[in-house]
This record gives sequence, C-alpha cells and structure tokens, in this order.
Amino acid sequence: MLLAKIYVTLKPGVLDPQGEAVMGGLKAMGYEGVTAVRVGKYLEVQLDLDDRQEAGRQVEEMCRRLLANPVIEQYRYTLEEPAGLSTEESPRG
Amino acid sequence: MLLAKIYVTLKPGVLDPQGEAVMGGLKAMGYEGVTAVRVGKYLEVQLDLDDRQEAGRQVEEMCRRLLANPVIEQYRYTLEEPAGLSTEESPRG
Amino acid sequence: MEPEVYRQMGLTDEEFERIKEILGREPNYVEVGMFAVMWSEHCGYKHSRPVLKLFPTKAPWVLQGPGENAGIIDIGDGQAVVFKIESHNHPSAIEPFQGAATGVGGIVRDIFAMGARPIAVLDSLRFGPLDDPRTRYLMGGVVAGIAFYGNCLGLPTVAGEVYFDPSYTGNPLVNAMAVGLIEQKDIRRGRAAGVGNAVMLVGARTGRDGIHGATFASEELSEASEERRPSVQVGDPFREKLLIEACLDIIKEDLIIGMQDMGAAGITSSSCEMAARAGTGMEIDVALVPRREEGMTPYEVMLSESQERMLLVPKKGAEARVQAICRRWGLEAVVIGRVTDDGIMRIKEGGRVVAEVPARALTDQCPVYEVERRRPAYLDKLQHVDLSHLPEPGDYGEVLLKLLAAPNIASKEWVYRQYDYMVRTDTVAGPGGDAAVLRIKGTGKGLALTVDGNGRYCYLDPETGGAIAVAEAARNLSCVGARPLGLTDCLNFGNPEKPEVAWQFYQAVTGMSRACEALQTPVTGGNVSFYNETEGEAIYPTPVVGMVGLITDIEKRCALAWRREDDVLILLGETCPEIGGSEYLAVVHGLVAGRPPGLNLEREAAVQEVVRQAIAAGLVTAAHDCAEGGLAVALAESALAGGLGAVVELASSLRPDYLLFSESQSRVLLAVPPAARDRVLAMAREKGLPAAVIGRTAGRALAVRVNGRTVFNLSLGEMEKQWRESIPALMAR
Amino acid sequence: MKFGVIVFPGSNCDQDVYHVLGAVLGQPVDYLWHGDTDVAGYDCLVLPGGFSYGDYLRAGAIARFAPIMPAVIDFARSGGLVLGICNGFQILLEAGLLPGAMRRNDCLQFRCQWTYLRVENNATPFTNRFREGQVIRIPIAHGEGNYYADAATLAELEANRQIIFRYCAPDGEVTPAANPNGSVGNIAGIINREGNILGMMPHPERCAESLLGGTDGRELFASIVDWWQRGERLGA
Ligand SMILES: Nc1ncnc2c1ncn2[C@@H]1O[C@H](COP(=O)(O)OP(=O)(O)O)[C@@H](O)[C@H]1O
Ligand SMILES: [Mg+2]
Repeated sequence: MLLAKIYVTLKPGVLDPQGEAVMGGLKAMGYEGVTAVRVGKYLEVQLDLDDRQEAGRQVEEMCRRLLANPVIEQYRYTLEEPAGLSTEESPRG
Repeated sequence: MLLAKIYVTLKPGVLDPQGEAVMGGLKAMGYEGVTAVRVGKYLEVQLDLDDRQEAGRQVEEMCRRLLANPVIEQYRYTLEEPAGLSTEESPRG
Repeated sequence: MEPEVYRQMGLTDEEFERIKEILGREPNYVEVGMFAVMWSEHCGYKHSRPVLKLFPTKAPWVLQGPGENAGIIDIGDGQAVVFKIESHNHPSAIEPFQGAATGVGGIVRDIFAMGARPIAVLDSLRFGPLDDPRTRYLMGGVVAGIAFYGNCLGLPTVAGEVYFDPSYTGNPLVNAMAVGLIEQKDIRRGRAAGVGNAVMLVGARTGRDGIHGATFASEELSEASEERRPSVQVGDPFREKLLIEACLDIIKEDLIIGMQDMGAAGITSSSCEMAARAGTGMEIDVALVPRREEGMTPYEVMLSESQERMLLVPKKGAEARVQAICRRWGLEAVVIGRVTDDGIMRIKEGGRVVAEVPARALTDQCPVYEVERRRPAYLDKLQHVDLSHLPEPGDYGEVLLKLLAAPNIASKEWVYRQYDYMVRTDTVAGPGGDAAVLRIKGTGKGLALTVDGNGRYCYLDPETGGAIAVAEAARNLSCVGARPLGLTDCLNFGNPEKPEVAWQFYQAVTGMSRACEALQTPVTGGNVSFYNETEGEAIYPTPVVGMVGLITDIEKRCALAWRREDDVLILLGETCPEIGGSEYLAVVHGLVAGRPPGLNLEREAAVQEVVRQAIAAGLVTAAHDCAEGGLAVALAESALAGGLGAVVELASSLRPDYLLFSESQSRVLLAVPPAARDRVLAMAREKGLPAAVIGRTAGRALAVRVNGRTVFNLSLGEMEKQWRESIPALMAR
Repeated sequence: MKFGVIVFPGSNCDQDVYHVLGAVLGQPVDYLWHGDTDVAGYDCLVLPGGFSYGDYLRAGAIARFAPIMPAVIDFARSGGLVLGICNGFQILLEAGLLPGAMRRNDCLQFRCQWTYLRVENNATPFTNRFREGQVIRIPIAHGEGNYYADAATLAELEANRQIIFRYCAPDGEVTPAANPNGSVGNIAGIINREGNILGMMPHPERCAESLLGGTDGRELFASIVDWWQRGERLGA
C-alpha cells in the first residue's frame, strides 16, 4: 500500500486567474502582506502496490497522461507508506 | 518573505465526486492498483512578512475565513522561506 | 540578419527582401517580428484575399461589411446586429478546454469592440469518431471550455452544430460565433483618428503567453528564454466580463473614437490596424505596458497574445474618465502611446526607438499568393461510384433507428445542457431547433440565429457544398419565420499551398457566393483557417456559415415540434434519388461517395419565401427543414420534439430508401391545421413549387407507408431512446 | 415595495432580475453596487445569479467579503427580505446567512435545463401564491449546486420546515432521477429559521413571461409583492 501525493500547478508564465482572484480577495480583506498567490490541484492517490519503483513509474505516467496537461501544467509528487515513514520528492516539468 | 503552502481537502465524510471520476478514469486506463483518489486544492501564498508567528496567524485566519469552507473542507499548511513560487510568477501588487 | 531568424518566424526569403525594400534598410529584430505576424496567413490572408473578393458584401441593410472587427446589419428602429465567427482549431487540438474557452473570449471581444452589447454565442464543432478515447477527451474539454467561458460571461450559447468524421480526428474544428445588439448611434469602428489622441491599453496585464513560434535564437531573447514558453493561453472570463461592462459604460458616455480587441498578434495587430484604417500613425512606448512577468523584451510585449485586453483611442481629454470607469470595474487602463500624423508605427522603450514601420506596410502591403489550383484526383473516383445498385435494407425501422443513433443526427443535448442558453432572458427558442430565436426586449421583434456547414458535401463537390451551406443556413432561419439578412463565414481548409486545397477553397467560395447572391444574404465578415492537416492529410473542406435573420413579429414564429393532433403534414419541394454524401450512405452502407444533392437556387429561394409567407400568415403550426437523414429523420425529429406521432402515406416511384433518406435540398416539412391546408398548397402552387400532403399528426408512433405498404411503424419511445441516449452513452465509455 | 438588486463583479443575472421586477411586475427596483455600504430604503434585496469574482475559488466565497455584505447581513438579521438566486444562494451560504454548503454538481458538469420543483412550504413571503405540494417548473443553470448539510443540520431544516423546494419528477415524486446535481434530499431551495432569507438554485427570473416558456417564476416574485402589500411582517 502506497500513497501518492500529487501537486499539479500551472507552468511559469501561464496566467492564473484563480490565483489573481484569490489575491484580490485577500487584499480586500485586509491582508496587505500578500504579494502573490498561485492555485493548483492537490491529489491523493492510494495504490495497492508495494514496489516503490513500479508505483513511481505508474504515478509518473498517470500525471503525464491524465492528471496534468503538459501544455500548461507541471506536476510533482511524493510517495509515502501510509504510516508515512520516508518521502521522496520528484520534481517534474 | 515567507511562502505558505496550503492544502484544502474535503472533510473525510464528504463525498468527492471529482476524486471518484479521476479514479474511474485511472481504472479505465488500466491502473488497476488504484484504490482511492481524493482531489483537493493546493495554494501558494507569498507573504511580505518575516515574523513566522504573525505569518502563521494570518494564514490560519485566511484559511478559516476564505480559503476553505469549514462546512465541507479542512486545511493544513506549511510555512517556508521561499525559493520562489513553484511557478515563478513575478510578484505584482 | 541571419536568414535562420526570419525563417523561423515564418517569413520567406522573398518576403524578407520585400520588407527591406519597403523600409529601405535592413529591419531589426522587433520589426521582423511585427512583419512576420502581420504577414502570417492568419493576419494577412496571403492565400485567400483575392478569392474572398468573390463574396457579395453589400445590401441596403448592411451597415458594415468585411474589414472591421465584426459585421453590422440594420434591423430597424435605430438598432443593429453585430456578429462574427472565428476559428480556434489548433489551440483546441492541444489544450481543448483553454483553447475553446479563449476562442469564445476572442470572438466576444470582436463584438463589443464595435460598441455592441454581446447577446449570444454559437459554436460549430467537428471531431473524429467518438470511439476514439482522444476524441472523447477533446470533445469533453472543448465543450466544457466553451461552457466555462460563455456561462461565466453571462452569454447564452443558443445554437451550434457538432459533426463527427474521421477526417477531423487529428485536427478538430472549433468555430465560435458571437452576436451583439447595438443602438446605431453607438457604433464605433477600430480607427485611431485624431492626431495627438492618446492610445490606451485596458484589461489584463501582458505576459509572455502565445508569442508565436515560442523559441528563437537571438540576442534579445537569449537571456530571457530559459523555459519553453506556453503558446496556449489561459482564459479569464471573469476579467472579460468586467471588460465588457467597462467598455460599454465608456461607449455610453461617448468617450472614445475607436477601440479594438487584441487577438492574434496582440498589440502589434490592434495598433497598426487601427492606425491603417484611419490613415494615421502611432507612437507606443512598451515600457508603459503593464506586465505580468518581469524582464519582457519589446519584442515580447509587442507580440504577446495575452487575452482579455483592449486598445482604446479616447477622445481628447477623456483619458481620466476612461480610467475612472475602468477602475470602478476593477480594471487597469493606461496610456501607452499617441496617435501621430506620419503613418508610421513608432515603437519605443522609454526614450529608445525599437521599431519604426509604416502602419500600412504591415496591413495592406502583405504579399498575396496566387496558387495553382488543381481539381483533386479523388473526385473522379468518388463522384462516379455507382450508387444505383446498393443492397436494399430489409427493415426500414431498423435503418431509421440506426440513423437516429448516428452521432451526426442524434440529440446534441449532451453538449448544450452544459451551456447556459437561457441567461439574459431573451432565448425564446434555444438549441435543438432549426435556428435559435431571441426576442429583442422593448420591441415585438426577434432575431434568428444559426450556424451550418456540411464538410462531407464539400469534400465531394466543394462548389455545391459551399452553396448548400449558405442555403441550408437560410432555410433554417426561414423555418422559424425569419428573413435571412446576412452571414459570417469560417472557412476551414487544409494547406492552401497545395493546388488541390486551393481548388477546393476557390470552388467553395464560388458556390457560397452564388447562394449569397440568390438568397440576398451578403457576407459581412468572417475568418479563414488554413493548414488544418495531420500528417499531410487535410480535413474535409469545411466552410461554416453563421447567419442572422429577423422576425418582425415574435408572436409569429415557428418551431419544428408538432403540437396538435390531426394537423396536416405537407412536404414542400421535391425528393430526388440523391443519396450521394448522405448520412444514410455513410451509416448504413459505410460509403462516403457520389455527388452531394443538387441545389437549384431559384427553387430554394421560392421554397423559403413560401415558408416565411405561410408562417407570417399564421397558417403553420410546425416547420422543419429536411437535412441529414432526409425526410424520415425530419419526420422523427418533429415527432420527438413535440411528443406526438404521425401517420404518413407516401406515393413514389423511388425505392423506399431513396425516398426516405435522400438528402435532396430545398425541402421543408410543414404541419398545418386542416383548415389552412388549401391555402398553403395554393401558396406553393403560385410559386410553381411541388407540394404534397403526406399525412397527419396522430398518436404516439410514427407510421410510414410507401405506395400502400408499411415500411415502418415505430413508437416515439423507441425512437427517442436511440436518439437521446446515443451520444451520452458514447461519451460515458 | 422597493427592490434592490445587488451587482457583484461577475454577476450576470442582475439585469434579468431587474427586468422582471421592473418591466414585468412594475415594481420600483434599483441596482446596488457591491462597493457601496448602505442598503437603507429597500424592502427586499435580491442577490442575483452569475459568477461573482469568477467563482474561481468556491462559488460565492469572495463575494461574501464585498463591502456591501455587512449591510446586507444587518438587513437580513433584522428581518429584511433577502432572496438569493443561484450564485446569490451560494453567497448567502458562504456568508453564513443560510446553513450548509455547495459542492460541484455530482456529474462534474454545468447543467442548464428545466427542472420540476415541489413546493414544500408555502407559508413564506416567497411562496404564498403556490399551493403546498404544488409542482412548479423552473430552469437551473449551474455547475456548483450540489447542496450539502450534515445530518444534524438537515434534521433541523426538516423540523423547522425550512426546506422550501425539492427537485422532483413531473408528478411531484422526489426521486434520485429528478435530482440534477446530487443535492442532499433533492434540496433546491431553503429558508432561514426566521423565514425572511430564501436561497434557491433555480432561476425564477427566467420563467416570468410566457414567451420564455413558463410563468411559475413570476408567481414567486408576485408572492413577495402580495405578502408585502398585505402588510404582513415577520414576527408580527
Ligand atoms: N472568410 C471570410 N469571409 C469574409 N470576410 C473575411 C473572411 N475572413 C476574414 N474576413 C475579414 O477580414 C478581416 C480580418 O479578419 P481577422 O484577421 O480574422 O480579424 P480579427 O483578427 O479582428 O478577427 C475581418 O474584417 C474579417 O471579417
Ligand atoms: Mg478583431
């Protein structure tokens, strides 16, 4: 059993209307210190696999094929044992 | 300068149709090992503050008041010294 | 300059020489960039301009023909309709959601750039067959993207069309049309008149999105381009909504001379087009342009295609008021330059001049190419396929059910239920009919809108296919009781440098033009989309026609749904054995072959006139044009729309499948109360039109007999199931 | 009776509601700007449909902090009539004027269609021209109309007769098939305990003229006017 935590964010330079709207909202509420906001997706995918390498390969592929559109989005993920012993970061573009 | 990374997810009891749909999609694509998917939001908020405690207080409040809806959502966050937003958007005011 | 540099931007050696000649010197990097985008096919119409001249563009009611952001048609009472169509095919193929969304955003900006309040959106879509998962992904994304943008703007998407054919698998078509309403006194044109006037940029900040070609090796770019830049933009409909309201407030206060949206080629095209139209020049300081990203070069600022921006030329002294209105709507508005009198586009960065080009050199001096035209070899083969000995189907009921489930005919509700087609509370008839009908508040009038095109017909005979696209659009409007007034067209073709594609293009425009003349529907603008090919294979030549009509009395409109038992069914027009290019031939016999149905334009005009006359006289309870699937499908569609069946009795020497499924043009199926029957038949006779009583509405089934023999008797339930559930089932796979 | 229609950035049914109240019902009506802070002089406030602030974070989440909202909240808490339609309903939820929250439609798509609603309680300022149990036809158009409330809140809503509309079949039966978005209990509209704040996802302003295919929506607005003209006041 492994848990993939996946972060999908817009690529650099891509307009983030959500982030702009949230920043506008926060400023209007009086949080003057906010200088930038970006909004992305956060997914948790639970896998009935114990082989970390195989899991990593599959998650990588899922991201590329379904979870992110490489034209405007980038992703990264971590793989954890449900107990949460060690983490592996793997940045991707 | 501090960077808050905020994770907003549905509360455990609340049905997540998006997660279900993603799981359906992944299974249809042949990822048989997927046993559960949850979809949430990931926000990066950049703060022109150096006082971690004050920043933490503000982020906590932002989450409670705006970024998450406590009826259905829960949140957690981390505060980091920024290496830049994950997407390198230039700050604007 | 190294040839590599301008070649990568898409300029040929000859074009580069021509630029040197115009300038009398070697252009710099920014200037080459500006020429490259303005002389691109998309902006410069290099391969289409001479052919587009064939279109009739004038009529007493045309207030603005091609050449502006959108066309304008007089609808009386001091009001006018503003409308245009545009393609967003390639962005949608890469990122269907954002590609389609920004397509809607772009065409809507063309409408309010003229000063009009946008009131409706239409969409014309082409995909490959739905059994391909990628096609399902594309269609899902495109439809959601159109819904996302249009719904958020509060614009009803009131009509459209979706076709599926393998020719579009690699290159889907996403054409969006927008319609606006305006008081004629408020009309503004994209002109930068008045020397010394300010030039203002309103709306979103400028980022590096959509800069053409992405990565070039050059001095100016080298330090800035660590990462590949996105060429697909993300749409921000919320900001566009604010932009609409702000611009319309600015018009209401009469603060501007002209404005233009920023679409392809961003600031470059909007500024030089506004200057060229007015015969002026412009000085722009890129340092004043608000940025979304740091370190942008003048080149990037001038070529950025960031969405949701407008260029305004305010009246003298109105700058502050324009800014105040924009601020109220939460938008930035900054002066970035001035109108000058020397006809030159002078681009500065602070004090330094970075480009200096005659405005007209960019717009009017774009080279034009006459390509050799050659009739494609496939035509002889396909047109001469013998269709007279096809095996006759055993069970016509089964055939009809199969046709009703064919994605090209099946209900498109899966698509339009995602569109808010009711917002603005003017939608009297939304998607699902022959044409959408919008009331015009404060008048008793209505607008009718439709978008049409059959790529298969054009593939088999582009001239006839082009003419049919126009005729069918007009027929759809006539069927709701509207008089067709004018059209905008989107010409989707393959690579125009290929003689075969050039031939298709020329033929299609010729056919369309003939139909425009005959039906008195001039062209008020449009868009050309070339290079729709994958791996050297072009899509079907697909001209799409968006047409606008007027209903003088909205109470006297018509729809396709049968509404009353025992109404008489009259078929206006003549059924010929024309199954070439038909849906029946494709779905049942697996063939795309033959010639498309013939079109007699005099006959067409007469049929439409009779239909409109009969509707206006209040004699018609339902009208529906016979299109894909022929008479049988037309009968089924009217039955399903009204939840009412019919008993139909046909007498003919044609084989039943030819009779039922031929797609002969210029036919309309009318339902009339028994008392009106003779008057309607007389109206047809007066025009020398064939008209036959073929049955009456009755019950909950559609029963059709040919020469006394029952060919099918299907319950509405059976038909409805096939028709309604087909596309949802395919999409759910 | 004087109506105020609040215009948020991104509202897009403001003009539609204004048209129905003014041109169709002949009532005095004004637009109220989100940046203003005063709602004095109005008898009923309408929060219209649309996509306030793009609905980019959550529908209604940012609008709830608009400068006019404190005045709206005061007005509502002191018994003023407030009607939230679609995005307006979402804003009322976010503002805590009504209980519960909206999730994305369970089909994950925007839905524009006519729906049948069963009127569960006609003893309100908004529904008094309907019969109890009457089936009415009003269109919806939303992507986030999947109403959620926890079991305790639901029980309370039931007990106090605060559920006003449920999606139903044409014959009035409340079935899963008639539920267009996944809302708990097929809920389409609820009222606050005091009975002066109604939130509903369907758009009554879209069916207030026969030309548009139905007039049930007109009855809802007319109920408000009738109730006011009869001089009824809550808690009176
Ligand atoms: N197929 C066509 N038929 C008629 N006019 C056309 C066609 N294609 C382009 N035009 C006209 O040429 C002008 C330039 O078109 P385009 O570059 O698409 O403008 P924009 O970028 O402002 O939408 C417009 O006035 C348009 O109406
Ligand atoms: Mg334009």
